[in-house]
Amino acid sequence: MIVAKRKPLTEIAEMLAPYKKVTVVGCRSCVAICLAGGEKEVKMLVSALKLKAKKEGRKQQFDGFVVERQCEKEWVTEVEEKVLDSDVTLSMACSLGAQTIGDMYPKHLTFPGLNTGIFGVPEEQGVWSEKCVGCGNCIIHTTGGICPIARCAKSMLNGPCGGSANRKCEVNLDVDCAWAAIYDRLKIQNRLDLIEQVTPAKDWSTSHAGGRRTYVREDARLTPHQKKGKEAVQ
Amino acid sequence: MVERKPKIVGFCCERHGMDAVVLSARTGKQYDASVRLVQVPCTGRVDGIHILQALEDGADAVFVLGCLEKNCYYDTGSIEGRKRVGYVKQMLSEVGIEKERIEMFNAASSNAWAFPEAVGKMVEVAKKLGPIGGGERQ
Amino acid sequence: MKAGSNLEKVFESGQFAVTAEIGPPQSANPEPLTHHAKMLRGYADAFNLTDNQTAVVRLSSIASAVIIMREGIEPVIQMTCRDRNRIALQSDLFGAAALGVKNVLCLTGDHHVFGNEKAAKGVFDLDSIVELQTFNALRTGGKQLGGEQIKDPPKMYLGCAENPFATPYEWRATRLAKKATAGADFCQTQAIFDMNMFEKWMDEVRSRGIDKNVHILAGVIPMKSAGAARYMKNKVPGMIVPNDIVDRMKNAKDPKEEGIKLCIEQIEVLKKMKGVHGVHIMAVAWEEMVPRIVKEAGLLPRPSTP
Amino acid sequence: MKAKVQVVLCKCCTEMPTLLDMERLAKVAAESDNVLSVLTVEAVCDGKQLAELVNDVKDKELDRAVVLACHKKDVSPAVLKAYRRAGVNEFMVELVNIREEVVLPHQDEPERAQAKAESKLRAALARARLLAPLEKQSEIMRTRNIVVIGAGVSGQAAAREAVKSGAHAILLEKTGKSLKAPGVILPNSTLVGAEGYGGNFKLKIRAGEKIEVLEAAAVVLATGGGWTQLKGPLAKAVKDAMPLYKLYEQLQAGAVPRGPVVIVDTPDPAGKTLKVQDYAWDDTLETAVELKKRHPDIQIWIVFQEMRAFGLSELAYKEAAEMGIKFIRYDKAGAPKIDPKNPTSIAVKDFSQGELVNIDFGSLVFASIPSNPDNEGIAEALRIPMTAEGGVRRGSIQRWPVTTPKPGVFVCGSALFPKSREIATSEGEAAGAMAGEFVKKGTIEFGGAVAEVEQEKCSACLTCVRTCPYEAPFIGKAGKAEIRIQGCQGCGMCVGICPSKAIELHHYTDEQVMTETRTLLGGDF
Repeated sequence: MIVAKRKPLTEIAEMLAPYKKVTVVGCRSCVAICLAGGEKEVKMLVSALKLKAKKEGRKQQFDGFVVERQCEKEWVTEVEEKVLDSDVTLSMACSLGAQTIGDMYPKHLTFPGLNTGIFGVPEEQGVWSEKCVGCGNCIIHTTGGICPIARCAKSMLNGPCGGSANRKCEVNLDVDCAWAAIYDRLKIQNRLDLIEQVTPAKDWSTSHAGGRRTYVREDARLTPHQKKGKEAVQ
Repeated sequence: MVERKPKIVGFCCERHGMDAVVLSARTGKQYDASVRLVQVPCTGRVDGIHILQALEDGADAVFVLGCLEKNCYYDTGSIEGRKRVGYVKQMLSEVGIEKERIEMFNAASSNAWAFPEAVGKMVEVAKKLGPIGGGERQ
Repeated sequence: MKAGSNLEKVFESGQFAVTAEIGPPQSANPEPLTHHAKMLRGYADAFNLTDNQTAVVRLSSIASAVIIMREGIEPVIQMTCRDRNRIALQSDLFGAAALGVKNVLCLTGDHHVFGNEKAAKGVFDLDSIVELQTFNALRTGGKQLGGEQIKDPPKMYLGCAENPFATPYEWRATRLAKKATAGADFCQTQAIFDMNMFEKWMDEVRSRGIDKNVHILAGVIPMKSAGAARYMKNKVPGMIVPNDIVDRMKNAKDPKEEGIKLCIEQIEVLKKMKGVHGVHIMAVAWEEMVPRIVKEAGLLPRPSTP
Repeated sequence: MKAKVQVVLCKCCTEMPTLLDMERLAKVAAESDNVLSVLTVEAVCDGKQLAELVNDVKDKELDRAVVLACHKKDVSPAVLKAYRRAGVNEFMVELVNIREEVVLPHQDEPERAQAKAESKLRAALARARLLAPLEKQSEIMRTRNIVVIGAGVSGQAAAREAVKSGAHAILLEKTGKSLKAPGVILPNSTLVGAEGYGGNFKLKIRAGEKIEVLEAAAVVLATGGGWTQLKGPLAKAVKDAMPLYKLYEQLQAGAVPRGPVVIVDTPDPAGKTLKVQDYAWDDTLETAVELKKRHPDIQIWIVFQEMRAFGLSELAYKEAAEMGIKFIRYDKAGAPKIDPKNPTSIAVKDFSQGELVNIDFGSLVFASIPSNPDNEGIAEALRIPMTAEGGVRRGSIQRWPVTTPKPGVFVCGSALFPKSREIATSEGEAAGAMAGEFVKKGTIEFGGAVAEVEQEKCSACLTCVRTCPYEAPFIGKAGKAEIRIQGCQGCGMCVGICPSKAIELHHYTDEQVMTETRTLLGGDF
């Protein structure tokens, strides 16, 4: 899932300082699950911002709401009034949610309350680690199920580099060396032959390097005939 | 001019926490009358929102009183309570509010001095810091 | 001859090669380079010019190479994948070759978190092995990575680095084999302090015949102090410094002298080791010691310089 | 429906009026919304007065009450029972502790005490208006089986006590030893899995080669110590070194141990120090005395880092010293060492004399008892926590010392940490008796002030599932969290941590807690 974390409140407060009326919108999907932008966080954020305003003697109004999935227009419509009724909307969803609101109401200001970080896995409660970078061309069937692009600091295809000490990454000694892990995994699977040959250069065109990506499922798209109202005309 | 009395709210678990409160009273301990307790079954029930809301509603200081961590009636409840308090402390310091205004205390039910001591500490903090944002002074 | 470099000639003639390292300055001033070039001329067969080593911004390795070539010594340019994508790597290879550089050492590169531009965005489009493969395809068939056929293939002698002391140890010889397959002509190893472990690695390398395809230059570092030994032991990932070496440095009356002595002893051992075709002396910020080490290790005179 | 509240002001005999103005309190109550009746009584714990209150409720058809008296735990059973008879749900009675929270601790500040009492009254009223009746549910225990794991000293004691309550004791003994205990002993058997909750467990038992499912109302863990697991350099150096109980058995069997005998506290003296209570010193001393009595010519040494001889075993210490048993205390720096090449001699630095002592011995005995390695599998099967030392972690002392955090699972003896036979026996008795009492009820009561998930809000993030110590939350068929009500203890940990605010704790809802807080803060200080 998408893992995000709340921006420092100092940064959020600074962003919102010029505005009188702030609507905070959270999301019940990924960011709720990663404890960053669910109803609880929204409520606590609103409360903390109110306290700050009170402390500094400023008149600012904060209201919090939560939608099911902020990255989908239909859900955002539920809070449309609250959004448009404010001077600025603080999105407590991942950047996808913030951009959805922004795209829907282009004249309205929508600011991010979270830093969207990683495609992560909860290793344990409260710990998420990156395991995918969305390169668009998965190869983990050849690397023992471990992604070297996401889990190696240098995204090496022929690792590990010379900095792998005690099976840890030179960049962060708390992080396992992805290639040591790949080696170990393939060894127990008796498939070391997979990495004995040189893995050639990766085709990055399927990743963000190939430009902004759009995935289309033609059979799922509605034809102009199926669309309603203005959309159909377009 | 009458000295302004501090406003303190304590969320107290109904197990060791409340037992310690009762024992302190029964052993004749006296403490500042500025403290108002809200009983919860376990400090693990305390939500950061409760603490923040109490500050919004005018508390100068808020504390949470629970069982000792190794002897919590609900096994791990007071550990949860401590973590919640820690998170709110972090949030408060990010918005420029003194994190000393909130605190977690633990007590055994046989511990008569723990509660008065906690109150003493919180009263000191509340008197030193006063109401958030100045507020109405009496 | 693949590129006809001096280093290549020394290897091909079966002589024990010596290379050393020159760190380009953290400025646009070429003077330190010319100074070192003059000082070291004749004491090694080729000199490595590091490529923003440990991700610290320095004078570019290709420019440095040209500067020392003016002083009549041969460069080995290092080229990392950290700062260049495949376009820049191939373009820089053309550029270097055009300027007369004949040796290139292909590296993935130290991660930028260690350097002085920590906020950088690392490139890592290729890794060192694919870089080798790419350069090899360019020089042998004139074929670019993207498939384009070019007219005048660059002539270049290709090197790689390998660390026998990084985990998983049992994979390290295989990794060198991969580099050999990818096109490496020579290999510089990480600095060796644990001779037993290096010997073990060499056993594996020899048993697989990798030393027949790649000329191995054993890396050595003269240490200035016990602190340096401890630092390398504890702080540099993938470096193993046995306790007895740390102790020896610690107990020495004159640690600098002891460091030089130790380095020379190591070279003596390496000279006799089967499959080791030379040494690479990394006297970081202590380049002035290289002539003495080379001389006292009995490695003089060097075969005639070009 | 509008709340109809009765307010009761208890004078707690004479204590309240000495500090508080009861009339003013009554006035505050009377002037509050929804209050239809205000009564002042001498003592709410007096049955006659309680009856009056209850009649008042009936007469005026009130649906809830706010009672200002003393500590909830002291008054609640009688008061709640009386109200229940009058048709008022027990969760509709708000008990406010004025005695211990206001009167006793603020003796010198009558005015502030009055203000505090008034705001507590107002807050209780605000809370009372938000109360909702809750029904408890019950489930019949399908069996009266109490499964005791381990048929050793503590297990036998547990079985003995358990059957007194009419329960059936079933003892799982991992060895094939013939042992005696009331109830059934299944030899060569152990616990491998468990489903259900206290009162109705379904246990998976491995008996010999077979796996059987056994229903049980309660479980007693009496796994004992890890007798066969002697780890540490001393045990490694001396092949025939033995734990204390072996020496004890030898003595009982009439065998003569090879002298001299050295008893060391632990086989790993230079390692992590065990806590003082982790040694059965009373057994050690008594066994040493017994040995000396039977075989006065055998020299005995007791080598220890710290010793605590409980109660009367202090006498055994004295006796031992008088009989000529030698004691050597060491500290970690001078920990005893044995050269594996010479495994009949131990070297230890005497802490008090500062000398290095070499003792040649015939038998080496260890006083400590390692944790039973079986605990791990059993704790895993029952999903209960363990200590870092490998014992079973016990529940809060308020639930009694022989409980685990899981209701219906009890623990005793060296399964917790090493014990002497005597203490293990009494703990076994306690655990057996508690399990017996638990089973005797015949029904499990649950519900009431427990958690409930509002599924539309749930993101199925598993946070509650991972946090709950009782494994009450689970993801149900709808793909949303649900609370297994039989498991819920009503602590509210899941409620406080739910990122989607999808769980409420009945009787302590956010609204109830925050309204009470707000009302308290709105009053005078």
